[in-house]
Amino acid sequence: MAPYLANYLPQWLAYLAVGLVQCVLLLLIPFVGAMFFVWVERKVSARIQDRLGPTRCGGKFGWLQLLADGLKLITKEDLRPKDADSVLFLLAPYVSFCASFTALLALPFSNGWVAQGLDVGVFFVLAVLALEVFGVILAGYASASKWSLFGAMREAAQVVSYEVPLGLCVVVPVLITGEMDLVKIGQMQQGLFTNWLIFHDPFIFITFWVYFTCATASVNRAPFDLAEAESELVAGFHTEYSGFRWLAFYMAEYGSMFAVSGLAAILFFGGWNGPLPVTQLLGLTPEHGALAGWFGNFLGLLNFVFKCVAGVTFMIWVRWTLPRLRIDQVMQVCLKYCTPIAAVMFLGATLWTYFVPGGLVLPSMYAERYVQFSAVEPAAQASPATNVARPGGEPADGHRLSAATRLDSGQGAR
Amino acid sequence: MTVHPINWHTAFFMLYAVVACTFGVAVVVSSNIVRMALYLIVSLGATAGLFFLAGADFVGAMQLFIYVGGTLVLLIFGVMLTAKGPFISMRTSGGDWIVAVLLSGCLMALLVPAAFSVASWRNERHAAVDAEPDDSDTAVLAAPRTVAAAHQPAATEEPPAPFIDDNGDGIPDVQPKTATALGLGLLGARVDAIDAKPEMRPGMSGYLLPFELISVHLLVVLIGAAYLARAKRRVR
Amino acid sequence: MAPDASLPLLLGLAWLLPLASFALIVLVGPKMGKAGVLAAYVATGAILTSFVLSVIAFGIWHFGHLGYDRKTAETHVVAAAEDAHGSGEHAAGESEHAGADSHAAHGVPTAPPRVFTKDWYTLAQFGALKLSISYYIDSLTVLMFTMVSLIATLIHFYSFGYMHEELHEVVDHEVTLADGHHLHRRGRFYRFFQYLSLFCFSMLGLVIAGNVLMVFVFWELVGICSYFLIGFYIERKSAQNAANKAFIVNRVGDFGMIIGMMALWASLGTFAFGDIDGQQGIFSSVRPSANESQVTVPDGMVKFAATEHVAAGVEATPAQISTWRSEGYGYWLLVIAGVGIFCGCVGKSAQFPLHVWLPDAMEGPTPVSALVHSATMVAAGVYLAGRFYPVFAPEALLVIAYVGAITLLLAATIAITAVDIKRVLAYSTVSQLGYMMLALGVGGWAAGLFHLVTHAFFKSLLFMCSGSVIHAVHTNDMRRMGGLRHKMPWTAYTMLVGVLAIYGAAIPFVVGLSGYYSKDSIIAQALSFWNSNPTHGAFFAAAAIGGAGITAFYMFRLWFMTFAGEPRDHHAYEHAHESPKVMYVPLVILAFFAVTVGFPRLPFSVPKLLEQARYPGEFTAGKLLPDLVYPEEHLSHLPQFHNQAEVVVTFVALGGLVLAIAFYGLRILNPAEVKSQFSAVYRLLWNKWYFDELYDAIFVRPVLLISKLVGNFDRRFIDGFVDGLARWTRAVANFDDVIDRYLVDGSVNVVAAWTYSIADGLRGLQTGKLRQYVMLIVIGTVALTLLIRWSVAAG
Amino acid sequence: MSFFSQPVGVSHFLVVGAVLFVSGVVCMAVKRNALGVLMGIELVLNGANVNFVAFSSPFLRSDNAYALGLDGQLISLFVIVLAAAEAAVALAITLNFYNNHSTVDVDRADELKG
Repeated sequence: MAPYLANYLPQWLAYLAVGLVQCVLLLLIPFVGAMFFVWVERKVSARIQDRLGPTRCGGKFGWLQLLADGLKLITKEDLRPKDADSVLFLLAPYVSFCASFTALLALPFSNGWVAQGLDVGVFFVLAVLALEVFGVILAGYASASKWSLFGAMREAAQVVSYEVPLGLCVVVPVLITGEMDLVKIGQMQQGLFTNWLIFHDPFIFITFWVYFTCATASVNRAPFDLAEAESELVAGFHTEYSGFRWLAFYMAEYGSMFAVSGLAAILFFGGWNGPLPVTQLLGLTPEHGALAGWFGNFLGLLNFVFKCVAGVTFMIWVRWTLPRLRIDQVMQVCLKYCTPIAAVMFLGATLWTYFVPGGLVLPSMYAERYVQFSAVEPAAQASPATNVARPGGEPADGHRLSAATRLDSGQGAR
Repeated sequence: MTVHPINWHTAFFMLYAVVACTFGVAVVVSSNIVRMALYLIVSLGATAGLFFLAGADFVGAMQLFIYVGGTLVLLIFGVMLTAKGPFISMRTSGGDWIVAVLLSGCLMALLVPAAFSVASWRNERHAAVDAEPDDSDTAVLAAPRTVAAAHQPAATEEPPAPFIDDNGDGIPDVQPKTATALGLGLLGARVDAIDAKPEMRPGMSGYLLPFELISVHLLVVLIGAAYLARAKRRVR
Repeated sequence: MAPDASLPLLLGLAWLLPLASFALIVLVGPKMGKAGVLAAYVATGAILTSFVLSVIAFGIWHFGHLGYDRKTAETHVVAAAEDAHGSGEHAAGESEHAGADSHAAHGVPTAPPRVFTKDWYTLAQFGALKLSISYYIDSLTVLMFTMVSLIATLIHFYSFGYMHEELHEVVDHEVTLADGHHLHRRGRFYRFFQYLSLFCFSMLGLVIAGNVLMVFVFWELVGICSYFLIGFYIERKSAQNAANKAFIVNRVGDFGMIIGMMALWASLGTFAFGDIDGQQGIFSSVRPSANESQVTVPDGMVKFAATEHVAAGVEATPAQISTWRSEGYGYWLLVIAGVGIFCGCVGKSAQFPLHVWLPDAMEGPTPVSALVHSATMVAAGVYLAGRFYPVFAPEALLVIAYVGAITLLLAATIAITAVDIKRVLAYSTVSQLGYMMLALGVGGWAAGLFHLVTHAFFKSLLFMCSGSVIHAVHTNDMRRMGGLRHKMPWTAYTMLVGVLAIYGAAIPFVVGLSGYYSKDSIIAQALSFWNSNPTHGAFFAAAAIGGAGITAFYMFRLWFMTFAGEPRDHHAYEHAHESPKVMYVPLVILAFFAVTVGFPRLPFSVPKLLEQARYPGEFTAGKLLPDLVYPEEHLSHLPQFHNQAEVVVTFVALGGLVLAIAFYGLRILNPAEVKSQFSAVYRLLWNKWYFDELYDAIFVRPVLLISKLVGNFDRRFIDGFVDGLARWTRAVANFDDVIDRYLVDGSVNVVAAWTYSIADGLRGLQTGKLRQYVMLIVIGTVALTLLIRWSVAAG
Repeated sequence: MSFFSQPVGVSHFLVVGAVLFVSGVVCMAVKRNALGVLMGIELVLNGANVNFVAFSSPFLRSDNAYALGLDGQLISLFVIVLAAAEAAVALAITLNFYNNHSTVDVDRADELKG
């Protein structure tokens, strides 16, 4: 998009504009998403508890409640404890928010609709999501309150521990597809829903459930919400927070819930691909024109968002169904159950792909494939990482191909 | 003197470099251990950005994931466990500071000139670009060669073309992706050098053994750390 | 299960059970009940089980060979009945004969095998040398197993009663300590049974062994058991001496045995008796079936002897070998091998000239004497000679015969004058062993082994009776006994049965006790031998017949002195009492066997069994003594020898009996008068032909003298030299000491002081401050970099 | 402006690496808090990593034929992993030290002084 715009605008402005648009679009997710999910949570919890939930505010289903909540929070007084470490106290919510927001950067919402496509997308999302815990820890420390400190410490222990099985689970789809690029992983699951990775083999099916458990724990949701256990720790790490800062934490939480659900959707449930290849059948692909491609992608976006929302709703459902675990039980679930199961699933998936036809590729074969791949499809190697910084227009296709071929020979000469 | 368009690569490098260095120094200057940790995170994160810029996207992500994510969470963990009033800041005497800064100044004075001592490290292609603004990639290599030239193979009939740079900004148009190559390198197959030399064939120059060694080392270290840090039961 | 699988299993188990018992008692013996009383139950249980297993094996063997054997036997019995001399005696003799024939007919495919032999376990194989645990089971093995385990079981029971003193604190009245008191020690009840178990294991192992090496190992094991048991009362000087004597004298014999083994192995390359897994054993090498199982010098021995005729690296051709064989090469080696093996038998079976240890071995407890020194271990020598029979060349057999005959007479004469009841029996044992050797030596293989079996029963009976007597009167001296039959009738009359058995009591040609049959067949064989070898035969026949008479005399002398007449020592007589049931019941059982074991008409009589084990083939004339011709053993059943033997032996024995009655029963003749009249002879006999003195003079004293001389030399010259050397060394060392202390130590100390002071100075650098170390590293880095840059620039 | 228009080279990265390295060294030298020392170590390792990545990069030098290539990145990966391991052990040691001495002052850890 940016190179296209650069034909009409100064290059830097083009990039800036595109970047801004993308950021704004993504920001919708934590902002609007948080409000929407708060409302969903209230309604769902109410239904689960045989109540009605918010009904007064705004006509049907009390949908204006979320705006009212937001308004209330923004207008609240911004309190700060006297003994707090002021800089860190102020900084902490934004650290969390940034982390959860940055994770969305690498998440493809539809085929190619990704703010920043990354070669190592899966890895990046996991890495950035893990940074969210910094905000929590800083908040807990800076609040100068023992409840906050306890909550932060619990959170730190929990998140760090759960990153191990989470990483192991994520590796399984990566192992099967041989890709870390989320876009490519999504593309590979095109077609009937049987192409979805979760139906690839029994091991990955189990892996998904482990992944979801760990993801729930790593985004600090019930039944693993020890960091904000109201019954013991007042409100945990955000005891001392109010107003917009508190809202930032909240948005970070729902943002990361969305992110892990999105990751689950891409890694296990076909990403933006529906259960039936409707877009392909209808010819809504870029080959049939830009508009058709755009429309197909939009359908994909809806698909993807639906899957994410379903995931988040599932988490909400779990929260209002299961009681909270004790901290030792939390650690036990992670270290004694999730990690071994994930490890076994990893092994099992490895063996499955190795022994079932069309399975894992040996390193040497992989190497050959790599060379062929780089010779035939050089364009696919163009890392979008440099798009931002690249001035000038997009070169002609032929030129690019030849250049890429030469790149290959140049590497060979080295 | 013509006004050159901003080289965005350089600009982002400057941004990341300044952030990394500033916060690196801030780690030294700060006396609050938690702040230090925060600064360190920022510094390391900026370094990860530098890695992305240098084309090492996998290493960058790794830096974020393990270094920033893992190492520093552990660090903060430690901070929390020992964060009691008197230990948060421990002043060092002024003399120590002076000696340390003097000596490290010496070290710096050694390292910085050394960094610029090799001409080919400076990537000064823009000189050529200046001379011939509409240059193509063949002229890029007219840059002066110093030490490296001596080691160049005698028959230099075909100068190596490291990457394609059509607009002469020092940024390649096509970047090879590194994750697969790195992964294969760890498995013992060096695809980046697959047809360069016979001895670089898979299994000859890969990093499988170091990879396994590191894995075992990591396991041992984790067990050892768990043992060291375990809660000791008091013997009654 | 087929006999070839079941027999090794049963007998192997029977063999190993005592070992298990031994191991158990060794480990937990003292803790087994009060004073280890349970050890007796363990040991007895083990040997009883062995006996049961042996009996089962016996049954399997017997029924396995039954149809075959009985059929041929019956035809012969019928033939014998039609014979003019068709009496029962003859039928018995003919059945022996039939057994021999049946063996000749062994080529019949339905015939059960004569022998089972195989490796149980190969311990090691060094080239051709294979060390293995193997078994060699034929009817002799089965018979010996049954006999040994039966007697051992009875003696175990007997020992319950006999050794009960050892259950508590023992006061040994024969040992006086320096302070004048008698020795007090703890009871060693369990240890006695521990030794008995080990002995049973060793003896059974010796019997079942399938190769010479294994025989040798168990040979030594029974030797060491004998040593332990003789020295059971180790605190007694006499017991120590006797144990040492037995062991050392046996060593002499074993030396010969090792020579024999080496001769066999070096030339044949194998230790195994039979053919195992296609590898030719010793027997089939010496008595190849190709040569109608006659004694043949094996190829190996011929080659061994004719080494100088063979060029290096060239194999001798079969033609060459047969030429050399006909020239007599290797025959000497065969004789030496046989005589060497027999040397071991001489030692173990107390044959002249190594007979001196057995009477002294009576220092052990009486059950030991009964089991070890009459029935089993000493019989092992005869057993081995019988087992090795196929290997003996005629010349070697002649040596055996001479040794046996001399021993027989020598021991019998000494027994006449002995007054210690156990020593009389010991000399009697030596004499009877001589009988057996004589029988083997004159070609009576079955006769010798037959006597071995019968003798085992009646001699163990006699010994146990004597033990019962000793138990009652607490003395061995027959001069202090007399009239005991009133006090202990069970003992007296069972002993009388034993005496009659050894005497060979019988109604000639009708029926007799076991000793009668066996002695009879020996004398018949001696007569047969005399017939074919007039040169040597006369002496052997005379020895055999004379020995029978002397035996009768001294055995009845013993019985009369002990049980008949008036009590000579009233104190001992008053104290005497019948032994407990556990002691005299075994006596009764043994007495039963002493009477019946020799009956030849039983379907599984000992002679028939022995005939099943006989190695096929016939004797040839000696090569070195060409006129030495051995008669076939079944020829001794010819009436001309057999009837003669029966008559002669009956009368000679009767003469001995009459003489004994005259001297000791009716007291018509006074022994004291005879003693003074033949005082020279009496002294000679009383002093056991001066053998101990002879050996003392020939061996012991010279050895002591030489050792004293050597000791003096050692003390004077060698010690002096060494002392001088030591003094000189000390002087040098003193000098060295000075140098060491001032020069070496001084320099070292100076270096150490330097090091210390430098280290002391450098210690300040080790502040333990981490941050300083970091700074030092930085300084080092900067300095090093500058140095390199500077030197590069300079260079 | 010309400064921003020039492409960066290995040297620039090396300077950043040097700054981080020297910061780390100073940090190790002046911090009395054991955790501070640890952070210094992290900085030092990170500085070294910057150098490795810079040398491995194919874009940063004119004589690209002599770039380290992937080896540099692989080594920096190993450095990262080892740094994590080292941090784990160092933290464990620090905790132990704290348990025994109730402080994390490295100046108090001088029991082995000469």
